[in-house]
Amino acid sequence: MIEAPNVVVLAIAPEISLLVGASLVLMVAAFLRGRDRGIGVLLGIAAFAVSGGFAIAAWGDPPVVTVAEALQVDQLTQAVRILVAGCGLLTLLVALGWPRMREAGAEYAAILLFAATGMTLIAGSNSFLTLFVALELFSISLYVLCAFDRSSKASLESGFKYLVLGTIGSIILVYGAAFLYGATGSFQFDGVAAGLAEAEPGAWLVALGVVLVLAGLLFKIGALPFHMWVPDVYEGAPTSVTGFMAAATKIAAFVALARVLAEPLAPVRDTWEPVLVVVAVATIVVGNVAALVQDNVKRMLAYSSIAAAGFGLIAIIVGGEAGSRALLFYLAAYAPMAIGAFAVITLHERDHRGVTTLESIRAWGFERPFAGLALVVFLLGFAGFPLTAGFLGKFLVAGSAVESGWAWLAVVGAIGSVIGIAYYLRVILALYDRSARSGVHAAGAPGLASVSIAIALCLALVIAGGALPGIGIDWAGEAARVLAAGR
Amino acid sequence: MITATTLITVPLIAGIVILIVPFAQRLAGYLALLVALGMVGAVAGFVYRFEPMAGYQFGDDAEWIPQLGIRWSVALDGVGLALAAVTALVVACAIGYGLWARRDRTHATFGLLLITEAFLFVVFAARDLFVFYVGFEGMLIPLLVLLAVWGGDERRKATVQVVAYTAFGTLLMLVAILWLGLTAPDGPDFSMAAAVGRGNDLVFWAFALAFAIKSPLFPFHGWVMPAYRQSSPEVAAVLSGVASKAGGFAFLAVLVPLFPEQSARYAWLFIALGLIGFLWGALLAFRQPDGRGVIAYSSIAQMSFVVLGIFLLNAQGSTGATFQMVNHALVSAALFLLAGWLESQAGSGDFRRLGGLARSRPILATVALVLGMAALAVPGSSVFASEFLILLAAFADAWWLGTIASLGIVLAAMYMLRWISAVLHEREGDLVGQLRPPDLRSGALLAVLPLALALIALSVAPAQLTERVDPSSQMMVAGAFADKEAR
Amino acid sequence: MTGLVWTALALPLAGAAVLAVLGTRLPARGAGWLASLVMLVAFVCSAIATIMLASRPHEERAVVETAWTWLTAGSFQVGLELWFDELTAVMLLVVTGIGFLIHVYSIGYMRGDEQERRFFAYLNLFVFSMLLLVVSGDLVLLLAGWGLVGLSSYLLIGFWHQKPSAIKAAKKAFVMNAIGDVGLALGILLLFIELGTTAYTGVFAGAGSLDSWTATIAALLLLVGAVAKSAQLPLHTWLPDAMEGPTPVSALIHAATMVTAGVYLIARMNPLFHAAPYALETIVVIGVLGLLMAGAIALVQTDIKRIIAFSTMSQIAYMFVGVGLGAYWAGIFHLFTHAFFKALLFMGAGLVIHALHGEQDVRNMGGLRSVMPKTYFCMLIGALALVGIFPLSGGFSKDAILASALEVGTPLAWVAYIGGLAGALLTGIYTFRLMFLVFHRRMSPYAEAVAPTAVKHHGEGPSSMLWPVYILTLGAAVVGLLQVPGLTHVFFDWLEPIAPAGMVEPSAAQEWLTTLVAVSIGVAGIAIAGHLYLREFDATERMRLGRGRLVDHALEHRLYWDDLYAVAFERPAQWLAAVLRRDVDRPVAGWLPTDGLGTLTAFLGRSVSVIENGVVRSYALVIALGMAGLLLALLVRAG
Amino acid sequence: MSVGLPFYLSVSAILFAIGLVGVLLRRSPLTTLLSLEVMLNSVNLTLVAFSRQVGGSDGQVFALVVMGIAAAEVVVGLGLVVAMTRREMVLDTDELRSLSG
Repeated sequence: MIEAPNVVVLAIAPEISLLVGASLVLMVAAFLRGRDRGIGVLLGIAAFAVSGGFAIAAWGDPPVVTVAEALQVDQLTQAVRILVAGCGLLTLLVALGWPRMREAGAEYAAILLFAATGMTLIAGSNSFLTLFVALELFSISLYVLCAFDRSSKASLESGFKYLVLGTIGSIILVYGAAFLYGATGSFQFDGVAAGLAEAEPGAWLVALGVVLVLAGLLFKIGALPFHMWVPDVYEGAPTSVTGFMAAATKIAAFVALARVLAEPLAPVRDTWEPVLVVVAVATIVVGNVAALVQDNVKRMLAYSSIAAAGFGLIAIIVGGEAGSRALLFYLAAYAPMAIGAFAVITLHERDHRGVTTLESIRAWGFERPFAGLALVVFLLGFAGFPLTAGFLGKFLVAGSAVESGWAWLAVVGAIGSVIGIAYYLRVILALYDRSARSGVHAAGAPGLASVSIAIALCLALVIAGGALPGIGIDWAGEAARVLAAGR
Repeated sequence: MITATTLITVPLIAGIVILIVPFAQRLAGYLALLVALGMVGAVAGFVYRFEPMAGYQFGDDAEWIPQLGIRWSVALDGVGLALAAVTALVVACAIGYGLWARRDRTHATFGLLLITEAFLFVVFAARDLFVFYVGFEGMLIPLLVLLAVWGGDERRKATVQVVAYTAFGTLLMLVAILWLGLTAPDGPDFSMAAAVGRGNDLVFWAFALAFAIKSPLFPFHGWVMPAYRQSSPEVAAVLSGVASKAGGFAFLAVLVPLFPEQSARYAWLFIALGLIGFLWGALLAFRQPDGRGVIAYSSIAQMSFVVLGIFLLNAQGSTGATFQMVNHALVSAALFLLAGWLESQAGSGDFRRLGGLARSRPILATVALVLGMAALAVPGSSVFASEFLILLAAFADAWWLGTIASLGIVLAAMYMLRWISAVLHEREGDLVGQLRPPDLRSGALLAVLPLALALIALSVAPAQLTERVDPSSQMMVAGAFADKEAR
Repeated sequence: MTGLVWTALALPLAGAAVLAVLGTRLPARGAGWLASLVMLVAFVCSAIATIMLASRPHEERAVVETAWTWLTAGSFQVGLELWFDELTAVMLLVVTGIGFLIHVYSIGYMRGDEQERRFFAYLNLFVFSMLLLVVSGDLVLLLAGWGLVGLSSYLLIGFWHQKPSAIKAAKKAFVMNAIGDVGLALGILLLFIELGTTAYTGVFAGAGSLDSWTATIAALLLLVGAVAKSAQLPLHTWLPDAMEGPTPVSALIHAATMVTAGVYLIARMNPLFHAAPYALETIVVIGVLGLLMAGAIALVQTDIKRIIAFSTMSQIAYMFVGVGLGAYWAGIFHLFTHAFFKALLFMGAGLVIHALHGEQDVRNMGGLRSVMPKTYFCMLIGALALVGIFPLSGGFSKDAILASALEVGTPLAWVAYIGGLAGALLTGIYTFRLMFLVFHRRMSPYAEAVAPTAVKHHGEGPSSMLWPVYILTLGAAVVGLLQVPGLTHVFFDWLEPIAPAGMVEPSAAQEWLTTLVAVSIGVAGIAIAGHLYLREFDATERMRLGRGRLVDHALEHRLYWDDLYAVAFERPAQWLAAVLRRDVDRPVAGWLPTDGLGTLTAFLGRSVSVIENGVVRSYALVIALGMAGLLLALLVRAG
Repeated sequence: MSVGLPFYLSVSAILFAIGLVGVLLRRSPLTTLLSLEVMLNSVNLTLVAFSRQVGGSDGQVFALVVMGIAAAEVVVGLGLVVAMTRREMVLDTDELRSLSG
């Protein structure tokens, strides 16, 4: 007699809506074949909205472990669901401004929905199996999305590179999971934790497993020394996808890392903590320093996102309630800034019909005051400038570090931010370079309204997160309690 | 009811609106001027309603980020009000000058100036460390953009220097603020009141460094020359006139009250630096080749003198320092506007190419003389009154201190006389002969005149200011003074 | 009564403001008349106020009134305080009275100058500053007036600002006075710290309670201010250069009023100086040295105004001796008479310069007696008064000072007495050297070419210039009669209350004796001058005093004070500033090597991104190496 | 001779190394994909070996899942290679360097 796995359907309603949405989009695309006129994308937006709606409605519900104990649906999962749905929604709005969406919008939307499903699942995974499957779900979707612009060699190149390197990352992760399985006899997080608690310290299987799992996850968040793919992929991928990766992938991967460290790997903190400290410092330094010399704005933002990952790692190291809350807020704050910044770059690419570099962006801020100002706000947010969500994020992270005796890490982060100000300023200065003439102005291209809406939404979120962050901090705090309790 | 919050929000919102909404260029300028004048009116109302003995007034205190113990806590005492008042005046004059000079991209210039004003008000009114940081850091970016976009030929380098010095200082201060706020005994509390006396030496130095750079105090003045020389006149006026006062104000209103023990212990160091800077700046001003150089180094000298006055930790020192800041704000703002006017009309600020401008330009001669005489603290002027107070405080502290400091006053006479005669007197410079600059009239005159008139008014009855400031400034140094006495 | 004084104080300020604001909208001629009218009203106010003061009983003659609080901080408080007593009244009358005459004189003197309005604005501003100085009842306020007279002096010396020499002189005067201001300020600070107040009432009351060291230091610091303002040793070098200003300015500021402020200060602060005997002795020493030195230098000067300037310095040194000996009344009396005859001499010199189209070198004059008889007569009266010939004013006052030295009788007083008499000899020589060179002997070619035609066309000067000279001539002749030894006591009686500790008063016999000796010496001096300079000689010839080249050289170079200051202060300061600017400031302030840091971070950034070579295989290698590194690190830790 | 866990693990490690070296050395995209498959299979071997050691079927299930995912990955990878060929890009991973720095 086979026992049917226990599935609480309502608890996984957000994922179901994403998947149903994806299927619907694909069907519509199949039936309407070329006459889709954005219906697919609109459906995708609706799917994200419904998914996010379910998650919001379920906010505060007691945690559930479901789908044969593969998933934990708790506040943390809900938070990621909401965030990812928001990111997806905004990304689709931005993507509408991309000419290629007229022919392939439905496919784009469907793959994006799949990727988002993977991201929400990874946040709720309760075993390494789920973790791996979810990771691959969104990774493979992203490989496709990166290469989505088949007309662009850069896009194809970035997709291929991401595929090769990402697969190596996944293999490392799963290899590590295998070793942990060997050491503890379980893939379930609680089982691993129990096994590790009993394992003799310094056992090589454990060490191997921990390092490999860590490496696999660090790869996804783009931390040193596994960051190599980030600049190339961010640069080559279609800009809306880059924004989505910078925002949503980071959220999913960081939450997965945090959960893995807080639940299965909590007993071996001594093993991974020094590793993470070194990685965090190196990531902050290298990310910031390398960003300083970039002329391609997307590439510069890629390096800056590496640096941001390093900053997030500080919060991971600090851990506990304060650290986790800071991490979640930081990620949530980062998302609208990243999507918004890349949305502005989408606009500029259209205006300029080419790559966004410090050269091509000259004086563009005067042509498009709103977009220019929005970019300035997003960049200031990245830099951690007061009254932006990014500042509060950094404030919370540094605060948690200072509070729990990691003040020197906060100082490292602060120094990194000084360098950060320098390269963000380079962009701002180019944007408002009076000595240059922008000259390019492609007014009124279709789909731009949706981009502007997306930018406005991001702007509102960034400012609200900086000026009135109370609700956000509360939410982050509630979600973070899951991680803090995992100890 | 007009409160400190109104004072902050009105220019902030107005600045953003002017920045974004595509008004006609002139309209944007006049709107900005109107708002700036409105702020002058509002501050004048405060001055009228101010009760010197009643401590902090016109305040607001509301929950902002309760999770972190951060409150929107703003209020003005005598010291803050004095500086807020002079800020309103200087910004209005700077905008007026910009209007006259027909600065291009009016929206951005004046919008950013108003935003700067708002953040300056935040600094002067903050009763919460977080709020204070927001203002302190917040004013930096608009000023940087103004410098970087509308600056002179070497604006890029100047911007980098300003960023390198100031950003570094403020970010370390942020870490210190975090420490103070998060380690409060009854949960996180960022109010200044809760931070009194809790800081250790490290935190003290982090604050002190940030303020020393901003002031600028010797030897942290490396960024001053490039910034003051490359900025457009109205920005230089705001930068040296009021933005630098944020540093001096912070010494008096934040550092000394919050760290009474350390302030008393290390007062000797600040006194020494102040003294050296006072003489240093004066000596260097004496050899500068152009007007901006003289004003810049005299600013360094004056602000060093202010710091000296503050760290004498007695009533005359602190009141004198506040008064001196007000005076210097008026003087240096007016001188920078005048220097800018000269450069625009005569093509250069180089002393070798100017001269003889007094001839048939009676208004220019009169205004320049009044300002020059105020700057060199001719007895009877308001600058004299404030310097006398600081000198009195220094003399009371140690007779030799007062005696050495008095040397700087003689030097001030020397460099200001050099400036006056190099511009107004002696033989006509070649540029004056070629370009035949007109007399100081209309817009430019209206921009400079209020500052000069304010100086004259303060000379007639300086007690009108000191009576309002004195109780507050005494309160600020009371703790440190007691500590010093006990030592 | 105080209302009148306030009015007298406010009027010149208002006049200056009106002239400054209206500027060129005012007719050029109107400015002078407006300014003069203001001065006349101020004088009338002062005079009435003085009469009202005189009608009061003695003990009610010091009137204090506060208009508003000027400055406060902590326990420190300064009021805009008026102090009106006998001494103030004298100063008020001198400043407004002589000031009025010089204003009128200036109308003629400045005619045709395109910047006439500015001149009168400055002149009125000066009068306001000077009045503020004398009526203030608080040391800080006095310092304000002190500084403002320095400012107006600067403005007026540099009035012809196209002339680099004028601007240089103006700056020099300002800086030297700024040094004095600082000294005065430090003295005031010390007094405040010791006494807790800077108001005269408090200072006078507390001065006696100061210990003698504090009192001496405070008094010496005040003396620094007095010395600088009054162009006494060693801060005197600005005065001769100040002659670059228009002549009325020299008459008003650098003869009659401002330069005597130091004497006023000492007299005013007599309770403090009384508590500081060493300071008083210092004043006497400075005075004696100064009067001899200035007199000697005056012997060889060739610029008519500079001769008078050194004479001024010398006469003020007499006043210093007077106040230093405790004969405050005598010092002020000499101040009073000096104001008349020195202003007269300057104005006469102004007439001469006017007639010679701006020529100031006495070698280019000569024989003007016949061309300008009125001027000659007036200046002769002035010169005789200066030398102290009985019964002209200067004699009474100077002899009062010297007689006081007799009365005091200490060794220092004897030195002062003898020095003063020697000074009288010098005074006789240089004064009449001036008179003889300018008015007697044969006309120089230049004078011959210019003067007769000029006078023929314009007369000796417009009546606005001549009438003030006549009035001053009258004054210089008669004001000494206020205090004739044994006969009239007006001045002494009037001023007696200002010194609570009493003043030195010589007996009539001492005075008459001194007068006898001094007049003889003065006449001897005139005779020597006549012997030396009445004979004809070539104008290009160097005007030697004696045979010693060294002495000549030294005197012509004013005993090298300027060179000393240049070597000791000016050049080192310039050098220091230059070195700081060129070599030191950058390394000190640029401790944050932004360029270097920028290059460094850029270099690091490039090196870091070098491994981002785009080749997937190398990326994989880095990942593999990174993993291996992590494993190795763990193994090392574990092992 | 009994073949124990260490043997399986060693073989799997060798396989992993072979795959890695393949990725590091070969420049053909197809071979790179192939090498990745080898690495994945080394992981599978480890999983199965541990599964036997630990008991239960979790590890074997995981291995099956890995195979499925590997298949998906290869599909995407090959699709990319086809697309690149269509764009007439040189099929040499070292030539994919337009994105660098």
